[in-house]
Amino acid sequence: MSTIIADNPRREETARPWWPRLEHIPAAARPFILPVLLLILWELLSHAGVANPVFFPTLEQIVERGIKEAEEGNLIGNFLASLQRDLLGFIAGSAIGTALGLVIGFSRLLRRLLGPILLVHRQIALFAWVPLISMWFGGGETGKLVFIALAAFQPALVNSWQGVANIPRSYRELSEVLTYGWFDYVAMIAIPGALPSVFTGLHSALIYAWTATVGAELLLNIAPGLGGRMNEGQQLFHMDLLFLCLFLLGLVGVLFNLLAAALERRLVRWRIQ
Amino acid sequence: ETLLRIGYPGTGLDDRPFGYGDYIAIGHVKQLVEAEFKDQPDVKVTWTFFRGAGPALNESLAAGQLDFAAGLGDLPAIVGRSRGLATEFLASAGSHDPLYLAVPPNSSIHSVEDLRDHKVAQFRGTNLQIATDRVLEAHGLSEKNIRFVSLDSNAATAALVSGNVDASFGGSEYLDLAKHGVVKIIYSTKNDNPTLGRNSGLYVTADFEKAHPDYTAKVVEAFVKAAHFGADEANRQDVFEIWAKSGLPAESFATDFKDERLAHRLSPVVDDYIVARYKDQAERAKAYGLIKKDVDIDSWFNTKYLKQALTDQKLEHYWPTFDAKGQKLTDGEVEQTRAATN
Amino acid sequence: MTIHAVITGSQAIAAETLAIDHVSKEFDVAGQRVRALADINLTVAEGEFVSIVGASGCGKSTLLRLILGLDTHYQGEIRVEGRRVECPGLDRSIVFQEHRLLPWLSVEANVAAALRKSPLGASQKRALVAEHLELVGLDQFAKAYPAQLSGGMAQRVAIARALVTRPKFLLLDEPLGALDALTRLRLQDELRRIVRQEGATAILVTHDVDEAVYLGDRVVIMHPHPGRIATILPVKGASHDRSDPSFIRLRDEVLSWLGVPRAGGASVEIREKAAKQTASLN
Amino acid sequence: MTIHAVITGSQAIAAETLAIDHVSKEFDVAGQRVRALADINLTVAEGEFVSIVGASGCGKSTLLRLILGLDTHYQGEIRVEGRRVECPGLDRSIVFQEHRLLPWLSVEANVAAALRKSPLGASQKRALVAEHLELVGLDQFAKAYPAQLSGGMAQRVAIARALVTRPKFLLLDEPLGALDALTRLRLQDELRRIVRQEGATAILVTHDVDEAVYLGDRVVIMHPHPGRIATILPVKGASHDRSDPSFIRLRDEVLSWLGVPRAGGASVEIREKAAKQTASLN
Amino acid sequence: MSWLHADAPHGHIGAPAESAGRKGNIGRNIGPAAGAVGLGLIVPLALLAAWTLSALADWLPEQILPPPWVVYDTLRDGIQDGSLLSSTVTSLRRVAEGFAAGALAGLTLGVLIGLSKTLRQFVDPLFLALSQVPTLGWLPIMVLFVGLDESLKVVVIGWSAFIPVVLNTAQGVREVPQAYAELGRVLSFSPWSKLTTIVLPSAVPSIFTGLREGLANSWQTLVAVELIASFEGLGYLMAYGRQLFQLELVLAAMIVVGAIGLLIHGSLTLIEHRLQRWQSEIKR
Ligand SMILES: Nc1ncnc2c1ncn2[C@@H]1O[C@H](COP(=O)(O)OP(=O)(O)OP(=O)(O)O)[C@@H](O)[C@H]1O
Ligand SMILES: Nc1ncnc2c1ncn2[C@@H]1O[C@H](COP(=O)(O)OP(=O)(O)OP(=O)(O)O)[C@@H](O)[C@H]1O
Ligand SMILES: [Mg+2]
Ligand SMILES: [Mg+2]
Ligand SMILES: O=S(=O)([O-])[O-]
Repeated sequence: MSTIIADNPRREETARPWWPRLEHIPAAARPFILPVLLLILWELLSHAGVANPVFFPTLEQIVERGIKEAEEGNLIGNFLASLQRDLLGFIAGSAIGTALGLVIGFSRLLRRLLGPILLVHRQIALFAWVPLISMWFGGGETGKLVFIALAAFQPALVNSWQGVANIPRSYRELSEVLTYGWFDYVAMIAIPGALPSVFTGLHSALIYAWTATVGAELLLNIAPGLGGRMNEGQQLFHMDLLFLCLFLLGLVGVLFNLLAAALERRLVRWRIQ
Repeated sequence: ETLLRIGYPGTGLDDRPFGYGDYIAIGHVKQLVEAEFKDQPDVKVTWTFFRGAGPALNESLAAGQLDFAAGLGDLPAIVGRSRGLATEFLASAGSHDPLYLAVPPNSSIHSVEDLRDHKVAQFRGTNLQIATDRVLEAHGLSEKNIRFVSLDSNAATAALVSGNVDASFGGSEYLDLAKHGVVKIIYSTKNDNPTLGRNSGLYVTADFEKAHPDYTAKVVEAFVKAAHFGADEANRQDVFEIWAKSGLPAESFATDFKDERLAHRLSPVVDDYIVARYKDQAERAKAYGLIKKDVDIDSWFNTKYLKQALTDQKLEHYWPTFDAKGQKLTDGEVEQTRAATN
Repeated sequence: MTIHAVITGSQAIAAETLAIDHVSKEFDVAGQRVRALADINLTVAEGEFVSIVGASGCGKSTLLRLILGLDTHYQGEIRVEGRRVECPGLDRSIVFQEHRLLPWLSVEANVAAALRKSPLGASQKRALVAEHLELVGLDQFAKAYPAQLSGGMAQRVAIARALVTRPKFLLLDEPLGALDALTRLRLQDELRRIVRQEGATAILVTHDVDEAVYLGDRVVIMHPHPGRIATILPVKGASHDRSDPSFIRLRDEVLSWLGVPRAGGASVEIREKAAKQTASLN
Repeated sequence: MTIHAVITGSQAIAAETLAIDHVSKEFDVAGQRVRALADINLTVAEGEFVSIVGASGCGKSTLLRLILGLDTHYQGEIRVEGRRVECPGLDRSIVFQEHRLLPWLSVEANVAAALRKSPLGASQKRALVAEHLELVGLDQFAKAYPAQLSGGMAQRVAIARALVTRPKFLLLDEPLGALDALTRLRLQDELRRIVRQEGATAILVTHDVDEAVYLGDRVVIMHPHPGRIATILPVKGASHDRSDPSFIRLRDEVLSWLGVPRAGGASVEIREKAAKQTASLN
Repeated sequence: MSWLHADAPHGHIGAPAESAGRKGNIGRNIGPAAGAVGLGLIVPLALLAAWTLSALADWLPEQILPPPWVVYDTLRDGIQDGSLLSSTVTSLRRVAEGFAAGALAGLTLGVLIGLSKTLRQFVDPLFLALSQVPTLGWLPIMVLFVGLDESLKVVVIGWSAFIPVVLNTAQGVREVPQAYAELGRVLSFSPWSKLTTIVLPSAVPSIFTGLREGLANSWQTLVAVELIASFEGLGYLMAYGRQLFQLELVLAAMIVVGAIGLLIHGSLTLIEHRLQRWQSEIKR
């Protein structure tokens, strides 16, 4: 299903627009058109000096800076430090979140006890925890990890909880008919049934943790990491560095997405028709 | 193994882990504390530099992640104490530290009075805050007349340069920029009332002091050595070079200290001036609503280690002392030293 | 192949294996007690195939749930071989209308899931699963996932799962209701063959009168509000040929018990029903 | 009420209103061209009711889509009153198997949606909608949402929607397939009544042979791979009584054209089909 | 108070685009159950009791956890002297502006790329790549580009709302069931009729997921931006409390943030219920 509105071929022929027909550009080229146009525009602007050169480094400058940073190994080191911090926080937060979510999903009592407070907890914007966390755990590594873990915790919790809660009731009946015990139900039905949702949660948690990593590095005390470098870029007006950092941040986001998708496809094979 | 964790409120340019402007930074670069423990391999000294300055350092103190706060400004220290952070004031780490008011070169702001209704960067919660408030007060203004944006020193510099704020109070960071014409300094406390400057101190946590009085003594010894080195006019250029590790050029320190002896600021001595300054700050902090409880200053000061170190190093009369109003009480031996001619 | 043909009356004491004895069941619906079943009496003989037809909501599924032991809050008694039913057991299996295969298990694993609680050894279980997949003609699909099957195939897997434990009782709750008419015709034949082959006692709930007559030894007709047995019609050994006049006659009899006239003109009745529903809606 | 009874042969030129002329249709499936329809020829007379039966995948729905004009890529020609079909038009309506009511519109609004393009005034439209809701016996449910209706009621709304434009052609793609057997029996009668009352020409696709015979003037039997017309059986004025022997005979004939034996023993065939499916699966 | 029940969570918390879809309302119909709220009060009350007890017994130093009554006093004072209120208003205004801008732009782009496969092929890759950069990552560069003022907040908040709105709207529009699209053709609908009668209503759940996520993001981003650079607003209040070691101020601001979050959550749920009456009225 591509276009619902403009699906009448004859209509398109009658109204011939003055702009180049997008349909004539081959599909394979389409994804690259906008980025390439953007880069060309960038080059033109930065070279023509229309934009303030302080704010608009040329692409060559960015590449040069990238090469220099790569040679020094500096940016890579910061990048890896961020990544490590991110993953540690993610693992801790999502593990606790998923476990708690599953347990709450199973237990009606726990659900009722903890549900409201978790709901309220979720309404407190993540970054509002920064002052409290830095006060309780310090602005160092511990504080950052706690913050990242907190970011990963919520989506992992909510989705695994929902995963269990949304297992069709009819499956519970089935398990009764098959004379399953509690353990059988969990192993055969609850866990695999909740898995897709758990994955959704982990995927969000991954994204949230990455955001929180950047936030932690910007808002809590300096430490090796991309956040510090971005600060540096901002304060010294090193736009080339800033753009490099943005690129790395985006790259990780894309990689996480691909990874999560691939993993999900492998582990939840049965969903594919 | 004992960890001896020292925190420093500030960073150099682009967040590099170096301080400037005080003898603590000298002790750090010359590794004087580490030297003190070189026979004790089980004692490890760590340094943490806080971009968020005093307030961030306080957080680490509260979380039990630091033993020494070296160079912590007066206001954050007082705030911490008012909230029950158990610290002891060991020595003064800096006083008479001037404030500069920087504006963009083409700014229409020519005096403190002109700041009214402008957007000004201020690093809230640091010793800049009350110092700034006092400057404003002296010029008939108050915090309410000004739109303050809380930014750390590095961010404030960037914001000023990029025109995001109209003015900024700060320290020697602005001198180099002024030299290059990027900003213009329109006011300094240097020739104003001598009580207007900023102060900072060397603190130890009460827990650490109780558990390790011997180590505490050694740390004080080390920093007194640093102060001794830093106060000596013969080392003037060396001191500036050491501070230049922070990324600020040595010349800007020369400008900062123009017509001023190093010992004027780089003194560990706790004299009437210091005691009076802290008492005054505590009162003002309360008056401005920055703290809610009274802070008892006298019981906070624990100068026995300092006295011991001064005695040990025969420096009891090395630094000059000042009275509560900032007038010199006694001359110090240090005033005999002369800058090396080169 | 006519072990069941001997029992035709509604009360065959000799080989009686399931007895539903004055069973009534009430539900709390929005604070009100609603009678879902009223004084149900039915005995089923070993190997017998009983069809149950009745309008929607007349309590057919509820009755099956009670027989399964999924719900034990009712008046009266349900006995299997003389012993009161207390909880689900592997002697009673069910095929639901919507196959209820676990989508994350392969066909094979779905069938094997029913054997999880069985004391058999792994290899025996494997053999049983394979045997039953063959029985329903799906041995080639052992590794497939439910999502890859057509509706009819999935329903056959569900039947294999219900039979793999070699239950005494096979309860079928509209097992073919979701399938298209042609597939349904085919599966009816399969169902009959399989049930015979396994020698199980079967109770089939259906909406399709042809199906009830075609498969059942007896047809139980239920009426709603409250759910009760209106009558029980014996199919007799007679004709299981859909075109045979005796079959047609029986079917028409069942239909008329259900209030369906022989041809045309149902609209008045529907009008009435619609009007009633309006009342309950607003 | 027998305007349609005059036409019984497969080619009645006089009142011919729909002509399907050597129509073939191919699909690209995974790079391969698959024939869905091969040389279909069929003419339908005004007011006629044609049933189409055939196994799943034999192209019944595809044929209806072509008649509707939803798809114009095919060989051959489809003419409505002599003019080639180019696009959907309000002269042809369809009732889908799954009612396809828009869940966010009330019953009334769903029916009215079909009148969007009609040149009538608002009050006329309202009258038409009310009239057709009454026709299907749902005037009391005008304000209800589809989710509040039973399957049978929803399907009746869909029929009302299809009829409200007073189309010449009513295409019915398994309109009752999703309903339970009893509801289906009732709706068949209604459908017949309504179509007669509106005087539309109807083409009914169904899996249910009884239904095809019961409702149709002619029954078109299709075979798959590729989809083609195997034969066309005239129902004649004969019997629309399901229990009448002539009805049964015709039904059995249709069934045997579809490869369903009179009783039992379909399993061999199913086995074959399953094996074929495996091959296409792996 | 039906939106307060916690028997089933919403799935919208940052659910990645692929899975967001119709998820938002799955669990909502799991009944609120009368006793749920009562039971749910046990834990918060217990926490409050522990907090009070700890303050009374001096278990935790005051700088780690100020006593509840101090927080209460701070809240009360803040309300009385208007400082808390004006901060709240400032923050709400920023969120409203940023979110409105981001959501409007997001809806437009989302509908466009949802409708046109061609457009989608052009825009999607660039958009997806850009959306992978955490919002806060843009902050340093945005500070340089647009300064520290209100426009910074609107831009960053807007951007953070924009992303999920685009993703979910496009998905909702794209995934209009084929069956309904076909119906539109059969009924010879005009493009406008198709859009208003079929496409948009069918995309409503998805759009709502996007709006919900966008609003949550806006709120998150607001706090972050205010923490980093501002001189008013709730985030600023927190930063101020942090700088001056006044945890009670931080906690008071957090309470307000949470309460507003809850309010937003509740009103969105209500609106969604209303807009989808046809779904919630399933009572048979
Ligand atoms: N758990 C329950 N709580 C309340 N009422 C129930 C429950 N289960 C069934 N009922 C009611 O009991 C009556 C019988 O329901 P049941 O599902 O057994 O009918 P049925 O004959 O199987 O209908 P159908 O043919 O539609 O499946 C209905 O009125 C139904 O609403
Ligand atoms: N859009 C399509 N693309 C590719 N193949 C299609 C498409 N639509 C239908 N087909 C194929 O064409 C053949 C006929 O399909 P169609 O839906 O018309 O069958 P049918 O007779 O309606 O079946 P059923 O009874 O299951 O509805 C099938 O093999 C189907 O896979
Ligand atoms: Mg039932
Ligand atoms: Mg079809
Ligand atoms: O310690 S200070 O924050 O005042 O530098």
